[in-house]
Amino acid sequence: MTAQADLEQRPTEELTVREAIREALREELERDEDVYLMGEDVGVMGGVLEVTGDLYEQFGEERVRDTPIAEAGFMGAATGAAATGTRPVVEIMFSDFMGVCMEQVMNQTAKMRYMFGGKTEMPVTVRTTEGGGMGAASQHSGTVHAWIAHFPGLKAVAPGTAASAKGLIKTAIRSDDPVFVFENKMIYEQSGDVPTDEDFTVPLGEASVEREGEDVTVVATQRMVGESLGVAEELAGDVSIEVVDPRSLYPLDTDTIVDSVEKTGRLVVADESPVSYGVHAEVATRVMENAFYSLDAPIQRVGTPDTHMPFSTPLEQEVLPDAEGVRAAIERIA
Amino acid sequence: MTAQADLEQRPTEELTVREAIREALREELERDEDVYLMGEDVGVMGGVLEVTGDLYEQFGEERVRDTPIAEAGFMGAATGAAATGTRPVVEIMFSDFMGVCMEQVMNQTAKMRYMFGGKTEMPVTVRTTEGGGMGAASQHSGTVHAWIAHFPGLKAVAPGTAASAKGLIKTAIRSDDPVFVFENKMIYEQSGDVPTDEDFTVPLGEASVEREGEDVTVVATQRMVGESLGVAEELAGDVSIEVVDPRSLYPLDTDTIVDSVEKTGRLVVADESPVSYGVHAEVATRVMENAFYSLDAPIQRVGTPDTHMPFSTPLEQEVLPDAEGVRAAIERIA
Amino acid sequence: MLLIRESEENTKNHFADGNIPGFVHLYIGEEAVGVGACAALDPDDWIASTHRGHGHCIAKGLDPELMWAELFGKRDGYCNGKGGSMHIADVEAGMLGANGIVGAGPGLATGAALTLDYKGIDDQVALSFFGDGAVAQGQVHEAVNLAATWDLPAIFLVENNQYGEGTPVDKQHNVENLSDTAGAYDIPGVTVDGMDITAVNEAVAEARERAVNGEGPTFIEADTYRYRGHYEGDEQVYRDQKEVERMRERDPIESFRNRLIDRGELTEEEFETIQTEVEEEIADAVAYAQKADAPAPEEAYEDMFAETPPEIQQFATQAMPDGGHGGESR
Amino acid sequence: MLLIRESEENTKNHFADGNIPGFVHLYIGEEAVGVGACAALDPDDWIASTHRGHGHCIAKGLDPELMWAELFGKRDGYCNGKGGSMHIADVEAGMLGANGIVGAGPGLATGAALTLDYKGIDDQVALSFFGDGAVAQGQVHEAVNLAATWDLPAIFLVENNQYGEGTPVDKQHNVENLSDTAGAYDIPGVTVDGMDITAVNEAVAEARERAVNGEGPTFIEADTYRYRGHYEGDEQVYRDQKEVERMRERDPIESFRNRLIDRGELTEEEFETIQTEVEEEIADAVAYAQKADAPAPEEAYEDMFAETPPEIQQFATQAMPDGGHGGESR
Ligand SMILES: Cc1ncc(C[n+]2csc(CCOP(=O)(O)OP(=O)(O)O)c2C)c(N)n1
Ligand SMILES: Cc1ncc(C[n+]2csc(CCOP(=O)(O)OP(=O)(O)O)c2C)c(N)n1
Ligand SMILES: [Mg+2]
Ligand SMILES: [Mg+2]
Repeated sequence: MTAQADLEQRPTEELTVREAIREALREELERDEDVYLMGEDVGVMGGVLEVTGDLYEQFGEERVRDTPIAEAGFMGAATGAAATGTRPVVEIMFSDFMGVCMEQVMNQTAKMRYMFGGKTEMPVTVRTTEGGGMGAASQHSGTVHAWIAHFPGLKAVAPGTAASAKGLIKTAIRSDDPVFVFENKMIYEQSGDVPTDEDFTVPLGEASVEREGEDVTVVATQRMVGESLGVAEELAGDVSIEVVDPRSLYPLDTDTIVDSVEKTGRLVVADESPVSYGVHAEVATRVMENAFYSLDAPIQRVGTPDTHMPFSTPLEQEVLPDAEGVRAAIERIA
Repeated sequence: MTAQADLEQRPTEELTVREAIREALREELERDEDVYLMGEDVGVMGGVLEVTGDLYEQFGEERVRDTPIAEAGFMGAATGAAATGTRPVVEIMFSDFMGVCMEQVMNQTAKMRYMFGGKTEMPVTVRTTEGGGMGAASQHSGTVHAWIAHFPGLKAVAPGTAASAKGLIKTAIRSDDPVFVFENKMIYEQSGDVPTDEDFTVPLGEASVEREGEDVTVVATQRMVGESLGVAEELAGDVSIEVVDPRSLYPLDTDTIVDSVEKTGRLVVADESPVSYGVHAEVATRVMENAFYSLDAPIQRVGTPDTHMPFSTPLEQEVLPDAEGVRAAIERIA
Repeated sequence: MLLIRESEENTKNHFADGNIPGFVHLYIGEEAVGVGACAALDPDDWIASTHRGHGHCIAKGLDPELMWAELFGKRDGYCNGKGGSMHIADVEAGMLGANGIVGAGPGLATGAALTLDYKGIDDQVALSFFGDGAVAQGQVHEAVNLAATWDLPAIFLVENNQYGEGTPVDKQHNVENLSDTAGAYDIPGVTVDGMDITAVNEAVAEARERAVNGEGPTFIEADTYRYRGHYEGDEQVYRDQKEVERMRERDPIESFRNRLIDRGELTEEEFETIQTEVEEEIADAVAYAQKADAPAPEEAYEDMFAETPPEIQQFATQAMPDGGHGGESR
Repeated sequence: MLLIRESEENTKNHFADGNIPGFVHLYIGEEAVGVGACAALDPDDWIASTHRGHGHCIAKGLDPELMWAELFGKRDGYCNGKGGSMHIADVEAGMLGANGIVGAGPGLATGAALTLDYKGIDDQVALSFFGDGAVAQGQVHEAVNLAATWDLPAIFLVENNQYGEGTPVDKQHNVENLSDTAGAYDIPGVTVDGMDITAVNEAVAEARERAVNGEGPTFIEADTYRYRGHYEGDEQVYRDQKEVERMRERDPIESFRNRLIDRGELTEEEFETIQTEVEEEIADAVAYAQKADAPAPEEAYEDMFAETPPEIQQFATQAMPDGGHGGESR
């Protein structure tokens, strides 16, 4: 069953990705008093990219907390708070700022449970925004999710649609493990059908088949999901394309991806990470490990060509992976 | 020509990896006044793992600088210093502490040249130590080189022998790009022939064939080079194993690896990174992209099984990749 | 100050018209800080700037034409169009870059000061601008501590414009004056009126004197105010526009002009002339920048490294000859 | 203090004998700080510790048997053998872990204080120990600033033992007293004699009082000294052993004992009895730990997550049944 078919069975409303995230936060804030939000300007301003919106008005400053500009401080505090009985949801305004708090993330949040022999919970959710496309240049356009997906002790999700954004964030908040949510900023305005049901969640580690096809599998994340669906539509009749959104990068749903490639024999991986040592390589390798003899052509990677995001629009458009890149990759193997 | 054959043509001396690194630093400090070392206890104490040794006595406190415990401060300073005309060589005592200065690394060191349109040099070398095996537990045993290899704007090397340690560090210091040197702490005591020639350097992006073979290629890094050579020796007669040490992770010498796999048709990648989204996947994917039709069996990964390093010896030995893991991987496909 | 004000007013309009992509943070209202500070520096001195860097660029003497070319993302811009508003830099001119990361400047300035110290250059200094919000960043503390402990010729200058984005300074810090921070490093800390160019200038001149004399860094807080939103487009729900109006009464340009006129050092006519010149200079810069060429798409693959790795060469080669979108697999 | 001293002397010997892997940082000489501080806390209060954490564990009332089991890497240890010396933790007992990262404790303690504040628990506090070296870490400043700005019930306690590894405190900082740091956050900062258990105890008691009264955090510096090298095996090239001898004359245990005896609150005999009890307790703990089981290799795959991902399940499944080495490919 495709993701779309699944959604059709539930009551839904049309929301943008931004609204879907905000509703997920609202529902979880309502559901559980231990949940609160923390971050720079998530409160009074409603978030720089307007994701938290009116939550401050609804829940007040204790539960929607504006912080000083101190990612290391509040990420450390969130970790300590999670270990002592609350469930903080942290916003790191841009994923590029994750470097400021990487010590806390890698050595505390990710390791405490293991180092303590499992004797602590670590219910922290970290939301952050990624990606190029708005001319924000190198320090506000990075895609760093491969780091988190690689680092032991952390879970990482990267929604491609409004529905999965809502479902994944709710799961993240309810999880007793640290979960990082990577929101591509260029899809905040993208709309989709989102279940209204407050118990709708998306399990971590479950990919979604966004479109069924026979000839080529495109595993796409975040903004690339929409770009790939567009290409699939354009090429329909010519090449039949299956679009799989892993949704969760760690754990990664190897089975769904492998099943698809076993059917199509061809794989394109489209993700905005810089290509070298990026998400593509892991997807490709798992497919090779599990469906080696089903592959009929070399796997194709579509990503950022190992550069930072440049400022100028023609330059940014050049390096930003998009539909054209996906189409070219498909054409090379289909 | 194997790496060993190459060395045999030069005057060499037998040095440990630790000594080789120290000699590389000594020679570069002697050669270029703009070069200096910075780090915690690299001076008076000679380095916690004794790598810098007597350099402080020889060069004094201006050129072998003990810093406060402030990785973000001195990494930022090194970046500013490199942009203004000096060539700092920074030691981050354990790679686990890289999180403290990840902001400087990712947003300043890695991006300044590009953001400035190429109008600055960035001659910073960062040395750090990685890996498990000494019971130092999760916060002093990490292997994070995949992060740096993935991140645009940074170069990353990870020597497996004393000779390449010396040659790579000298190249790193002479490079106008930021180069990270990942030293596995368990091989500091390992000896090898090292060229005495002060102009011996190892170019970035050149793999070394440490042993020639016909049946299986093992691409191994750091400590896994020695472990793999041991397995190759043990299995000699039975299976003929070619051991390739990429030495440099970014740039990565795709050609040498691909040539080897085209010959053997089989590949094991052995690297201490956590397996998921690790170095293995990139090596595997490049091979698949370039030698897809030469591969006779699925590529095998030997690495850390997505855990942190536990403290207790039996646990640490369980997760630490080693010769036994390499042998098992070879046996699965040979 | 006039040049900055004029340039920023133009930036505002061009951003509104969609000619400048990304984020733009204007310096309007804070001109006395950048100009007062840079006037106390030598041309060879280094500065490190912030996301709100246009004023620092002009104060440091950068060429408005090349600055505007960068704002428009043109090849001729200071950063070949790769940097844009938040990254304008001119290392030649001692300007180590605007910076999109809050608190990153002090580390870089400490590094420049380290170079000076290491090379025995004792007549130059390095100054870092940073915001009130940045004082909460640990890297600022690490850098100041390093500079203080090593007695480096550095100056740390906080532009306290009362807000970090939408959060007022008292929700970010517990101290009364941000210059109290200096106490943690046993270096002089002073708070000056950042709307008064002379006050800023004197404080920086004094700090520079100390620095070149080997007496180490100084921590200066300049109290100032931004008239515009945090970035262009900010709805400013966090403050009353009356507050802005009140602060405007202390406008650094107007008060300095009035003072000069009162003292007889400037006439209304002279001021008008300068104003006209400034308008022309910026109009010319904007015109220059508008006419300048956009970079070609393939230039995106340049400037990553001194020595380009084969990986990037390959991406560049594979980029479509029609200038289409790259990023495909090797 | 005696229990810590005795335990640490045993640690020293067992490390020398190769029974404890990894790094070991002893607390000998600094006992008055940990004990003085924890004695001023309630059992429900939180502490966050450092790489030199054994003393804090004992002072916080952790069980020496389980501590020793952890030092030996046994399954029964506080961390199931996964943590070792640098990570002993007992969240149940309010001990948020020794920490291998210099400066990480204050963030965690601030988080615990945030939980208290958030939940409206107004009779508990969170205290972080950290070293003089850690004061240079930006994350410490970020955490203290957060706690100060939010008036959290936190206590920041610097154990100034005069060195960060081999680097003396004056090469790490420019300030005279590390408690001057408090000025950057407008919170009380005090320096006390860390060799005097009473002085430490009083300072922490006062800080606790402030914290539970909603008056926010306090920054305390306790001047102390470590007798052993930074870690066991450290050759201590950076200091003269005479310095150690001089400091030993101010030994916190001896001076406290003498004071009690002088005051007639303790007799020599009573002291000997306590000493004997302590020796027995540690001997028992060591014996217990020696006898305890080592973890089975496959336990390495446990405790990574609340919900184990398929990736790790698969690694665990593929681990060789003979207990051999894992890490192979899926
Ligand atoms: C490390 C980091 N965190 C957050 C941001 C997002 N951000 C950009 S400007 C800003 C406010 C900065 O305030 P301040 O330092 O007072 O400078 P001002 O904007 O007032 O000039 C923030 C939070 C950033 N750029 N870098
Ligand atoms: C972020 C970080 N940097 C460096 C180290 C290595 N290191 C371990 S202990 C230590 C010295 C700490 O000094 P101090 O804070 O004074 O504590 P002490 O050892 O004196 O108790 C250093 C540098 C570390 N563990 N973490
Ligand atoms: Mg501000
Ligand atoms: Mg110390």
